[in-house]
Amino acid sequence: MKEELLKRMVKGPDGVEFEVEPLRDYYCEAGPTVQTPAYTAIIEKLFNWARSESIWILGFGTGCGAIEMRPLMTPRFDAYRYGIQWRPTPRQANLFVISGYLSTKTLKRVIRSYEQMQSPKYVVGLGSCTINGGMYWDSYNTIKRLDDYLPVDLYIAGCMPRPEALLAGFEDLKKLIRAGKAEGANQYAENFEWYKANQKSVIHDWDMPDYNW
Amino acid sequence: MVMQALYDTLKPRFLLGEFTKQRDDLAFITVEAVRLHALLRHLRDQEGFTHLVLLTAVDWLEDGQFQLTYLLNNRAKRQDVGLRVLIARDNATMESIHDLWAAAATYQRELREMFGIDFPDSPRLHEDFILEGWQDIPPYRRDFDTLKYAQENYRDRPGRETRDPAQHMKQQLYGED
Amino acid sequence: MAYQPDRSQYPQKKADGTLDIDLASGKYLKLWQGPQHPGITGNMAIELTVCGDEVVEGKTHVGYLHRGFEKLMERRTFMQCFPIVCRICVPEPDFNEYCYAAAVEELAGLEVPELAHWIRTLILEMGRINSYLMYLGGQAGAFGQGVIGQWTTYVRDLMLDRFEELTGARIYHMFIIPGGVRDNLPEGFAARMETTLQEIESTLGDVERVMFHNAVFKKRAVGVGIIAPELLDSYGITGPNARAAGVAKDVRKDQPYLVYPELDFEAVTGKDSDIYTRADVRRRDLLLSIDLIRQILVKMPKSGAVMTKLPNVLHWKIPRGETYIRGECSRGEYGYYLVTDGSGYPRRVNVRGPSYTHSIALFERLVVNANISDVAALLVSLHTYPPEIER
Amino acid sequence: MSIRDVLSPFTAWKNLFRDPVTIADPLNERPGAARYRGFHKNDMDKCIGCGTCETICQNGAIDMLPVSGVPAKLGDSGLRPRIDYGRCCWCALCVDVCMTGSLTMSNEYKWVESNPDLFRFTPGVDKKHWDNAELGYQRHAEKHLTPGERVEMPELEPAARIGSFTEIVDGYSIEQAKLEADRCVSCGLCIATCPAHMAIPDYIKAVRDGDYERGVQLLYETNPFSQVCGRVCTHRCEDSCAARHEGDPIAIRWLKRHIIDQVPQEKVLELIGKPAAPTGKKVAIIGAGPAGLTAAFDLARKGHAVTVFEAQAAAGGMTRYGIPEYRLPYDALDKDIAVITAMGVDIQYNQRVGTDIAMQQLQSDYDAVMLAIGLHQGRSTRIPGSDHPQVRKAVDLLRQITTGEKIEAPKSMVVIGGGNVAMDIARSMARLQLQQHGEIRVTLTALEDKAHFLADPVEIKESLEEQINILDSRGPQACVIDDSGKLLGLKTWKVLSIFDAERRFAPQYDESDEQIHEGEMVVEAIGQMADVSLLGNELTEKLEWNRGRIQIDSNGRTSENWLWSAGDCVKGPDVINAVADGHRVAISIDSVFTQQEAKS
Amino acid sequence: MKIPWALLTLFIVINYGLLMTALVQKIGARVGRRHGIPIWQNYIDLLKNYGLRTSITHGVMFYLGPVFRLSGGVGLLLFVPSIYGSEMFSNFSFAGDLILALYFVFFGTLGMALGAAESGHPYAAIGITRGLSQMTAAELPFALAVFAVALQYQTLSVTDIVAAQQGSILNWTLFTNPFAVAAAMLSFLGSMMRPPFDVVLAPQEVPIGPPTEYHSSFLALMQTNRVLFPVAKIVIYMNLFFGGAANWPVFFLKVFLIYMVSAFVGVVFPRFRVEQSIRWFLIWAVPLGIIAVVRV
Repeated sequence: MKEELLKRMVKGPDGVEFEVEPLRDYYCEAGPTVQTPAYTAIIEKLFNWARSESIWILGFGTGCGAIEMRPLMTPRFDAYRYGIQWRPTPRQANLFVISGYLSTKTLKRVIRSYEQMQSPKYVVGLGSCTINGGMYWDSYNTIKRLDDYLPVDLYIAGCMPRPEALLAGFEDLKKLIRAGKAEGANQYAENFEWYKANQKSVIHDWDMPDYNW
Repeated sequence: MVMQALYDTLKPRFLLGEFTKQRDDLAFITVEAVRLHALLRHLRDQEGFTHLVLLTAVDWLEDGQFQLTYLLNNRAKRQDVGLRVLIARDNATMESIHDLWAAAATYQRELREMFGIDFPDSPRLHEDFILEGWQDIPPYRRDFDTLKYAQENYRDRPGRETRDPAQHMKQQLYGED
Repeated sequence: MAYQPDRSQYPQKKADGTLDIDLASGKYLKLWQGPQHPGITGNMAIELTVCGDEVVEGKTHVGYLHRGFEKLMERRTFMQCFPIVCRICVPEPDFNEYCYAAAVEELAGLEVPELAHWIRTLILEMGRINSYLMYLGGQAGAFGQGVIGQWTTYVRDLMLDRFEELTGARIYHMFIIPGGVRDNLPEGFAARMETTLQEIESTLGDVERVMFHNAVFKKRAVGVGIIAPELLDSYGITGPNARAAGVAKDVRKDQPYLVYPELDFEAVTGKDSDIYTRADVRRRDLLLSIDLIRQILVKMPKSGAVMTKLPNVLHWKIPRGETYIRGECSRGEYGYYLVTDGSGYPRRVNVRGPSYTHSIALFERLVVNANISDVAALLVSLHTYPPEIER
Repeated sequence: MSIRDVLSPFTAWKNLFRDPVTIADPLNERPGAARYRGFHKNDMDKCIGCGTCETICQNGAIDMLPVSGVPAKLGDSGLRPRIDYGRCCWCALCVDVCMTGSLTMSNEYKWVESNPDLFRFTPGVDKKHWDNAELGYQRHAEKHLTPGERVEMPELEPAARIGSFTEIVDGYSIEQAKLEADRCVSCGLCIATCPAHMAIPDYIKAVRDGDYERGVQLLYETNPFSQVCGRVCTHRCEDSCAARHEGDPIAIRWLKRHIIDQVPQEKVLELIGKPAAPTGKKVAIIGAGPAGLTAAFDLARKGHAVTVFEAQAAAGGMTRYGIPEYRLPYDALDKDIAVITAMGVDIQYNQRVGTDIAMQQLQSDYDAVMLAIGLHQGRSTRIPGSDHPQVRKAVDLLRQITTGEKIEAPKSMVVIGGGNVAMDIARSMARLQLQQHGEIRVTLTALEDKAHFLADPVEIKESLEEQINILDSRGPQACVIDDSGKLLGLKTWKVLSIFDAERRFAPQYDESDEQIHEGEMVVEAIGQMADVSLLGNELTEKLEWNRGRIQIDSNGRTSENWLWSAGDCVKGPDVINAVADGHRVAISIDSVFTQQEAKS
Repeated sequence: MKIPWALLTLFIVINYGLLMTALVQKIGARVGRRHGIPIWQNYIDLLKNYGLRTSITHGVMFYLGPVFRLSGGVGLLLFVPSIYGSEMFSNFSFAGDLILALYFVFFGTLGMALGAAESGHPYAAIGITRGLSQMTAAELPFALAVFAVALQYQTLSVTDIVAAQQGSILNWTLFTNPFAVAAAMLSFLGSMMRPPFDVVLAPQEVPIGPPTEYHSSFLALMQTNRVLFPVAKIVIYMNLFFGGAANWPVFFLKVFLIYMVSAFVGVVFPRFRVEQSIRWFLIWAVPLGIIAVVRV
């Protein structure tokens, strides 16, 4: 574990010493809970429609596929007209596009970013690498199955998928959201122990709290 | 030809080993580890090989040796020379050259992490570079089996099976296995 | 009246040369930019220690994209390595294909047909244009001028259409195969390419007017992030980063490969070595690439074999040897060091990506005393593609 | 900073008055380019399931799996590639390497699923909407990844070879063999096709590696007749070779010969090793042909005492007495036999069972008896005049040539038959004609048309080169004999069809197209049969028969539990089949012995 | 009786703001050669953010930040008359409303500062320090301009200032006191969070500054404010410098045009560093403001 995460005494600018325990002090200690639809069916439907028509993607290019996000957000394909925008902070994003392979080092950051997103949140896996390891199936540093570590709503085939395929994927995602079937966040909360065990089995220096929200 | 001449002049002074001409503008020379630093300095300051193109290692597991390759470029004369240094694989250690080329420190960090070669005094040598929390033997060593590691650590999606055409045919056509 | 920051709070150097930074003192703030950070070029991170608005120490963290290519290639046959190499650098994958193919051909003793050389050069120049277009958008974007990125990404997409019809893929072309290239140009390619080039030129005109002749851009970019010429050798600096410092370092001229000896051009240089000059050198280099493509399409043979006869690639063995192949990619010197041992698999492949030195050693040096606002732009101006660092 | 730098950026606003460049309907408006490497297609009719795509795929994305409705058959493993789009990288190496060109790519690229397990599919079997896409990546017209042309086998020119019985084929040099072996894709389709299931890809790999000793070991695992099979095998393996589809099949037979050519005889013996300790069991084998000697070799290595009874003065059976020397030199054959006898096999020459020694005696003296008598009696056409003394059987003539009897070659002759034996006798007689008369006048008439000749295409090609006059679709009707009793030739009619609707032999002729082929001699080469008189009446009665041949089970055992039979006499003529039979019988006999041991 | 009318004003302005900002985004997108978001996209985004199921809090101030910000916007709007001469839409304007308005302009930012600081994110902290310093520098010329206008018309009532500009277009402050308007417009550029003065949000540097940690309904509140506050601010500009609006159509048009000024500059320029922008205001805008005051 990194030194700055250990429990220790520090001296403030004013000269007063105090104890900090970063993992307890800075982070939440409550586990995730299942968030059932809070409203009557018709309102939930309206919200689902709004969620489907306003998809904010987290601007985190985890792998190769990120390069096709740029054409997507620019004149040629202009995803904005479909209600798709990007957000630089996970707090405001609803959709996490895992753009291909994940090294264990990135996986750690991806988990943190994912957990900081607000429910309902969605994950789309791009390309072979997220499905079954892709061309890095024998690499010591990349995971093979994304759904072992995060709940995934959709996969788009390709290496890497073109912007058109991404748009097709987003259209499908919208249908899922509207049908109320994109409940990955709840799935994550329900099987939290299982996901954590999987994550910890591949991230060898687990120096972060279990709850990152 | 020019490379050969350079080799011939430097050979007695630095006790150079084998000379391999790969192209007109590229040759490899084997050097003893202890003479490398002086030779590099000479090549950089006197012979115009000012650009360190790369520094990397090759694992000759069978011989119990690491080959370190220092590739230098002389832009004015349009020549490259690769210096091969063979060092023992066990407790591999090599003199650092970050004092000659600042960028070499990065290469040396990578070699320490990926091959387990130590470069004493090289800056930030022991910080994690590419890997994070790596517990196995350094991955670029030949005796590290990446496929085995991947199979042990990352689950495959089940449902895959395959048949060998020859075996399958024998079975189908002759009922043999 | 240049702004003089108050340096009294600065950390002292310790005996081993590192800075004595006591975070608990509250004088310094540790800032992570990345890997989830829009200002970072791709998936990497920089760890900044700042004092006020000024960076006192910066460290580049890489490895988020590490897939272990060099290891994976050791367990793939020579032909099986061909599809995987291009993944080492996403925005300009063709240099991997070329360097790898040329290294294999040299060690296996294969002669590549003339036409294949021309098509390879064409593809490399097309890739360079794409890479520079992405860079221009990124550089303007790092300063908050999003509209440039919109335009350049659009024309880059037009070039991707040309790539698609020529190679059969948009991003990972997998076209420069050991032994030659996969196919000849499609029918009518030159005409469509000319239309695309004209569109790119017209967009570049707009870019020049809006980005380069822009008071605010100049204010931000001129005199910032200067690379002193004496650093070039020590830090292994190549490509536009070196050329902007006035040194005409260009592999295409210095050690010409493919058909560059038959093309008529001069290396593009600048002299101020700041962010603005680097951007300008790249813009002019882009125009040069357009010119080179026009020359290639005129001078190249129109028909002929595109590939040499290969042995059975399923069990292709190459005798023991080692070689290094380099090319001038949009970021600088790209090279492959290939060692074979007589078996059917490479013994060792080492990829020299220019970002390796630019974005770690050099960046860590340049970022000291930079303003936080300039960090992203500085990193972009070195033209960093992280996957080629960690591979 | 100039005023220009302040104003110039505003020129960007001109775009407000230009149309956006956005694609209106990117989901439907954008088909992939003509060369686009999209999702896979597979032509089920072309695919042979060789698995080369699986071999080259660096992602391990391809599995070879059986598909309902596609049975395994010769030259088609019945497997089809299933692609995992959780692995694929669309590099199209599988398309480039595909041996038949069946695997291609469409220009379709959109596929979205919630369930990741659905991304595995068998192109061509699992119906997809892009199965009929016209555009998409195809292999370049010149196949690049595997060489398609066979290395030419150096051989004697027709002019040089016709005058003697010297072997025609020289054999590959090491360089040539390596190049030829390099072409093999190691798919193994040939293994099941070979009756003896020889480890063909493995020994070809041994050639590639230059490891001939391992090659010899591999050969002897399944076949003690490497010299013979390396020359005259019917090489059905080459018919199922995957390389055949886009070029020449691998010269498997020549590579086998090349291996055995490279290793000296003593080394071969050393590599095979010594037989096991004696078991005390005795086996009698009737007939020293490939089947008998293969079984003898196997049994002897297991330590059983084997005695072979051979009616002729030399071993080899049909390989010696049926195949001309220019195709299989006797010393090559002798080398194979020497290896077998070195295992302790005792061959009793000139011992005709039934005449010199009785069957009953073998039954009582030995623990097991194997009958491998081959097919040494020629069949007759039974056309009018076929009882004339100058109407001869091919097998008899060939045997006479081998034993060195003096044969008066006729000035002109006609051969009836279109198989390999017909070619052999025609070419042998042609050589004799040239030696005795200085010119060749041999006519060969076959029932089949050229496209359906039973003989090996190489044989036909070489026969033509050697000036044999080959006539197809001719049905023999009568041997023309003049009043003085002298044979003038053969009368034939044009054949319209050979088989009837039920595939029964019922030739139809065009009687108007009649020809008389001149010949002082007519040789019938239309098939052989076994001489089973040695069995004696009692045994013949007891045995079960099947269409004129002794009934055997899959292990080669007859209805009598002490008697096994194998080779041409039960399976029809084919060296490699005989070898395979020999192995099977040897295994069967050995396992019976083991059971007996276990009981006692 | 004012409250229902004030709520109606609020309703109209919020809807107008949602549509107008979307329209300006679309215009900006056209410069980038694309179509951009659908015109109703802001409504959907707002609805979605209110409809998110979870939210994380970092403390009381984190809650109050957006509330302060929105109340700053609402207050600014409601203490300045929207439609000149209309009893219904004159809101809560009173004699000294100009001073109150100036206070409200700053109020939201201060609230935001407290909330963002509570979120504990270093980027939020950096963003807000930048925001406050730049804001201060940008408000200075505006304050000078307002001072000049107040001096010119000898009143602190916005309604009176509008009244003084009626009659002819040449009566607008724009023509009667161009230096004040120039100084104010430069300040306006600085307060609109658009390039070259958007270093506060700068996604490439401090993604995205103060609102980094805000999400769900907090963010929705801030979004509401982001459509409301600029309009409210522009209403002041319109009233002070551009003759106010006598009816809703004129109101819509003038607000749109003034808003477009910031977009017109913002789309084509990169951003200044914070100390560059402060210096820029001091060098270019403040002297204009001083001239304006001096001239009066």
